[in-house]
Amino acid sequence: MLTGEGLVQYVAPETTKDAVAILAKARGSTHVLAGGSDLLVRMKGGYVEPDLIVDIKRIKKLHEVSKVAGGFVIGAAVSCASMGSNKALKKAWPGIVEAANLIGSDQIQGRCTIAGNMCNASPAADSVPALVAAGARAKIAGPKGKRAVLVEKFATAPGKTCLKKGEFVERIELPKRLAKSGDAYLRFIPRTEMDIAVVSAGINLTLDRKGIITDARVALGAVAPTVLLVAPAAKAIVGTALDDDALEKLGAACSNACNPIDDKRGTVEFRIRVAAVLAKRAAKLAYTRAGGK
Amino acid sequence: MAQLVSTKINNDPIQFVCEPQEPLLDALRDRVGLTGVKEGCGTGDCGACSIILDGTLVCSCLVLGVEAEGRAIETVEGMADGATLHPLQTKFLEHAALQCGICTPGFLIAAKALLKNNPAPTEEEIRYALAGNLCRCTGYDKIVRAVQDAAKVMRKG
Amino acid sequence: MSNNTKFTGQSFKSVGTRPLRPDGLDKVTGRARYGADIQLPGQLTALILRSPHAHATIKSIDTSKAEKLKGVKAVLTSADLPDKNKGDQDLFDILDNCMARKKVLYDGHSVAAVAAIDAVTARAALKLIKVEYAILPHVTDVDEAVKPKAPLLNRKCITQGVEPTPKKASNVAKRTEFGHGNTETGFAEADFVKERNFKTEQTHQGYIEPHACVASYSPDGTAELWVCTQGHFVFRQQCAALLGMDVSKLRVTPTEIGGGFGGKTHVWAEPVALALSRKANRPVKLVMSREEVFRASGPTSATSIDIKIGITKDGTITAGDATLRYSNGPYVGPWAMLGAMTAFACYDLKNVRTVGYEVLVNRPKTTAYRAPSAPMAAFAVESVIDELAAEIGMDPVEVRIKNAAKEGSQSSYGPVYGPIGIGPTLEAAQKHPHMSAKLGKNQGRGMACGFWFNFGGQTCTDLNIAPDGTVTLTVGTIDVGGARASLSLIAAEELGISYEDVKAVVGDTTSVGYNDMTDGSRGTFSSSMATIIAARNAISILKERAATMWEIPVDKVIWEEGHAKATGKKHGNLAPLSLAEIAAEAPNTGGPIAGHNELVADGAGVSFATHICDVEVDRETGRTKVVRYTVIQDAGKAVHPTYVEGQYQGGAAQGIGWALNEEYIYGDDGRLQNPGFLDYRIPVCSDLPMIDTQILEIPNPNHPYGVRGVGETSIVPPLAAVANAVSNAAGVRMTHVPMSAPRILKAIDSAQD
Amino acid sequence: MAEIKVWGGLRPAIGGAATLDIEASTIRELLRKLEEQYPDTAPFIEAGIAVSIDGVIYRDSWGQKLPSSAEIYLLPRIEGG
Repeated sequence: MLTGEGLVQYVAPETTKDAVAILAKARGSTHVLAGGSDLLVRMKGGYVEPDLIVDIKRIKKLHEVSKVAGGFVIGAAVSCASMGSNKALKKAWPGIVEAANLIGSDQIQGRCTIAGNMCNASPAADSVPALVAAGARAKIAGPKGKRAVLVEKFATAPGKTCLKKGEFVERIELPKRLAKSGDAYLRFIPRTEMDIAVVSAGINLTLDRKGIITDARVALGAVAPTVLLVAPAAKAIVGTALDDDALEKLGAACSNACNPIDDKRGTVEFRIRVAAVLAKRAAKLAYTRAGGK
Repeated sequence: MAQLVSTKINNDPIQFVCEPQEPLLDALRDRVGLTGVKEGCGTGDCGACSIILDGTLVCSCLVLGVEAEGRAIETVEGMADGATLHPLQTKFLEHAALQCGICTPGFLIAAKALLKNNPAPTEEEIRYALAGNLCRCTGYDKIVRAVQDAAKVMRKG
Repeated sequence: MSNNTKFTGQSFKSVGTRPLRPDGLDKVTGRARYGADIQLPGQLTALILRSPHAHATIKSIDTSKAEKLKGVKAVLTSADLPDKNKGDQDLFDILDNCMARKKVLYDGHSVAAVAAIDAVTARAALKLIKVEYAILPHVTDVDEAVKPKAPLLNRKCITQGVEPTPKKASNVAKRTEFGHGNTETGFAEADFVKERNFKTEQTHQGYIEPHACVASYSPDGTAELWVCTQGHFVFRQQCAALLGMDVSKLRVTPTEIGGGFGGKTHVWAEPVALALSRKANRPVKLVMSREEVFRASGPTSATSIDIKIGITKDGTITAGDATLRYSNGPYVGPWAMLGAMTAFACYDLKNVRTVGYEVLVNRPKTTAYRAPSAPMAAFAVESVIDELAAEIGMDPVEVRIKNAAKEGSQSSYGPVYGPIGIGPTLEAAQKHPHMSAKLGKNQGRGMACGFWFNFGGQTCTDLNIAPDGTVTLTVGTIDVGGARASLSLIAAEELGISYEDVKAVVGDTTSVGYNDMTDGSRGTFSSSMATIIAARNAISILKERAATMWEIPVDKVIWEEGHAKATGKKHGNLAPLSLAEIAAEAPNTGGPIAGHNELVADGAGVSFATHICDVEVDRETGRTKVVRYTVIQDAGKAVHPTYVEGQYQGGAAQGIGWALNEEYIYGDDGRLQNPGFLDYRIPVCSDLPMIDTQILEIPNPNHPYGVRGVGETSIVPPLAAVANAVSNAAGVRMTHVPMSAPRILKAIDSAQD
Repeated sequence: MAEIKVWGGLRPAIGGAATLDIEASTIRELLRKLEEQYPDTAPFIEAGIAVSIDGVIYRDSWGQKLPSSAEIYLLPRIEGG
């Protein structure tokens, strides 16, 4: 074949070490395959023409969800469907699991992963605002060893990540779950299923015994080039029992933080406005989940 | 470089050769000859190419053929037991849950996966479980009814 | 099912029952063969290179590098498909759409094609074709395109239908007008007059099976084509004409069709596949990708419609006026005309005028989509009628009943109506429990009516009786919705045998005479007429054979319940002969027994429907959910009621998608932004409720069993029914379809200002 | 025979009138005489004219008889989907 397309290589290493070695040596267009639900779509459209595909699903360790020191570790090859069937994870982080389970159909759920969702670096990725709100970290393996990056720092621009040559995401780490905490993720899509978020909000919060919010993280999706962590929005509800006034301030802070574009999925005006609506609704849900009344 | 892939398809040992970038959908249709697996979009949005891969419902257009090495695949061609149709197939016929029929293999496979995990789904659960399968002819009404009826029959064993 | 008028006096044994469809088993087991499932030995894979520009002159195409690529067997440009039909504008437009000549006219317009040993090679070859374009200004919006300074698609386009003939070219290809009476007088008599502009966005039929064909052209000048199509005879004519072939030398075999809805009524890529096969001297398979389907096939018009309706306090519509601008893509079609004809067709109006403008824009060629053009016009008219009903404080159903057309009314498009079903569907809606069910918070109810013509056309059918008494029915109309089952029922009915003893097949172009395509809801209507006559012809032969067997005069033989019976004192004691017994004796009574018929099945009955819809609107996000939906439609006679319901439900679902989410979105660059099922959002299963149906039977006097077409009308009312429901829920009139969340929020805001 | 009504779009081709006076016993004769008397109607006939006889639309049956008392209406030939 004169095209080079016939020379595409596929490898499925069985250890992280092998994967890193292959990636470090690779030349040309190299792509890590986890769930494949983004990569194969881009290949079909001709936007990506890989010379090398590195399938990390044969690395056994990456299929595990484990509980470590109060937190959770989710391997990069764990499908969103299997996250949904993990009861402990769902109990601790219902918002993250719901967000993961919103990605695509049951068919997609059987394949897609939150690590892949994050690596795709789309501002509209469903699981990312929930992960950012949770304070999750990505554990990256590379030729120089391992490093951890907060999820909000992982994507640098639409389609761009902080991954360096030879690196790949091995797992996602969720922090220790404190008592009286809750999280929630909501998105707006035109249909009931099968859509990309037009705008979305993820909120994680912790209450004291009286139901006052002591800590909160608010993240918005699809309103800026990358998922936003909105500190002023968190500030608006910390120290409150999520009264109407706090909710209004939360909504306003969210709308203020938005820097969206008009595109086929929504307008600037719509996104700014509905970001506030979703943030308020997600906050109420998270508050209830944290045991607030 | 083309690779040899060994799989179990509908309980038969099947080997095929495919290019690394080739979707499993193309391999099943063009290399194995299982054209009951349909392509409506090639991007995971229509579900016509649904198969069950090692027990998990997936779109075969979003799986590489080479990934199927050592794995078990179920397609619509393997649903009936000889001349005896699967209850879902029977109920799709009885309820006229198909018109043009291009989406039917995908719906049958997705419904089979659903009923395996949830033998008594509500109407809403059926609708959400089948949301990854597009049908443009029926308005879904008769499909949902067929799945409800099949579930009833299957529960009775 | 209810039968509101007395029927033709016939009682049926098979017609009206609900047996399993003959193609069903193959479809649930994966055996059914669709366009892309055909494989021929030595087959090549073809791909088409498409324009990335909305409007550009093709300065040059260099295919030399692609031709040299190993594994490439043919590269094609418009030079390989020269215009063989000089002067036939329709054929030229189809040819130019299949392969652009001097200019590309829309994003996705095909400019070259390759056939290679596999898809990988074909894709590589496409990249090696160098096309030099000179980009021209473009226009995609229908209202922008009619402005005097809009970029011109065709410098020779002089508006037809205008006196005197305009001297300047424009994007308005044609003007048409319908109506009667005097609208000025009518508006003067009105107590209330409402005037509004409505817009609808372009939608696609959205069939799940992309266009696919396999072409095999022999050096002896004959060729075969396997293709998913709504009309293989039409495809044969068009392909033969475009390739300069003798029609009889092209055999077209229709595969199962994975949906069409009007989008598979004319050729898109089939002539290209044939020309590639001719050039490569190998069979060629050409399958469009989903992206190609959206960019370069199918869509219906985007529209802008001005409506003015006058009404008296007591609810009499005094006049209706509509100006309809429909986008046609780059080539003129009948789309605004159909909108103009159907807009007011539900009503008995003294004064009515509709004017349609066919507008050329840089979008793909507009094609028929289920009751083409009627849904948009109904959206506009039914919305204003709802508003006027509210204004005079009258129930919306009551207003419509008061103005509904009936037998003897002059239709808004001209002729008087025979017996029709608009009144009965409205009365059924009024009585329907849905109409009086309680609504929840943020919910609204809407209802609307719709009309479609239906038509017949050329039809040819063969009915062959096998030696064992079973029957093969060969029809030439493509089965898109269960027609094989319905036609088998009809053959069984006429012959007096059981449904299981009839096998209906769709014959290829060599096995039965010419048939028009399955469109205009004509498949079951026309082929059933031909089937009935063919069966009656076979019966007269069966009677002759029985007479021969009995050695009695044929006029003493009658046909009853599948048997020849001898009559009269002399022969009445002869035991009846079954069809099977007569068939078994055929070799000795004159040979094979068959019935045949060819006809023009004119006289299709017009069809009406009334839909009721409940929605819930989230006032904070603009999100709409359809919570209940009911379809009431006149079928004439429902041959297979389950498949009639299926047509009603499917049409309603397509209409709901159109009303809420489906639209072509173009960027400023004139390129289609959403050519995929992810962002071209057809309804998914969880978007819809069950769709209730009620079949009325107001028999069509021009069909032996009273059959009308049923396939199309069901898509006409939903845009309006959903819009009326949303408007009632949101408290503001919606005038732009689809009613996406941003549009609904904006409307709610502007109402509060 | 009764007057023949025509749709708005055809009127410019017959001098603006809404009705025609043509003696014809079949659709074929009617369309032949229409073209003879009004040459501007030729492109319309080529594109397809349907004839409604008492509300029943005939698109192709040119042999159809035109009863003297019938309402005759000329329409463009239409397409479906």
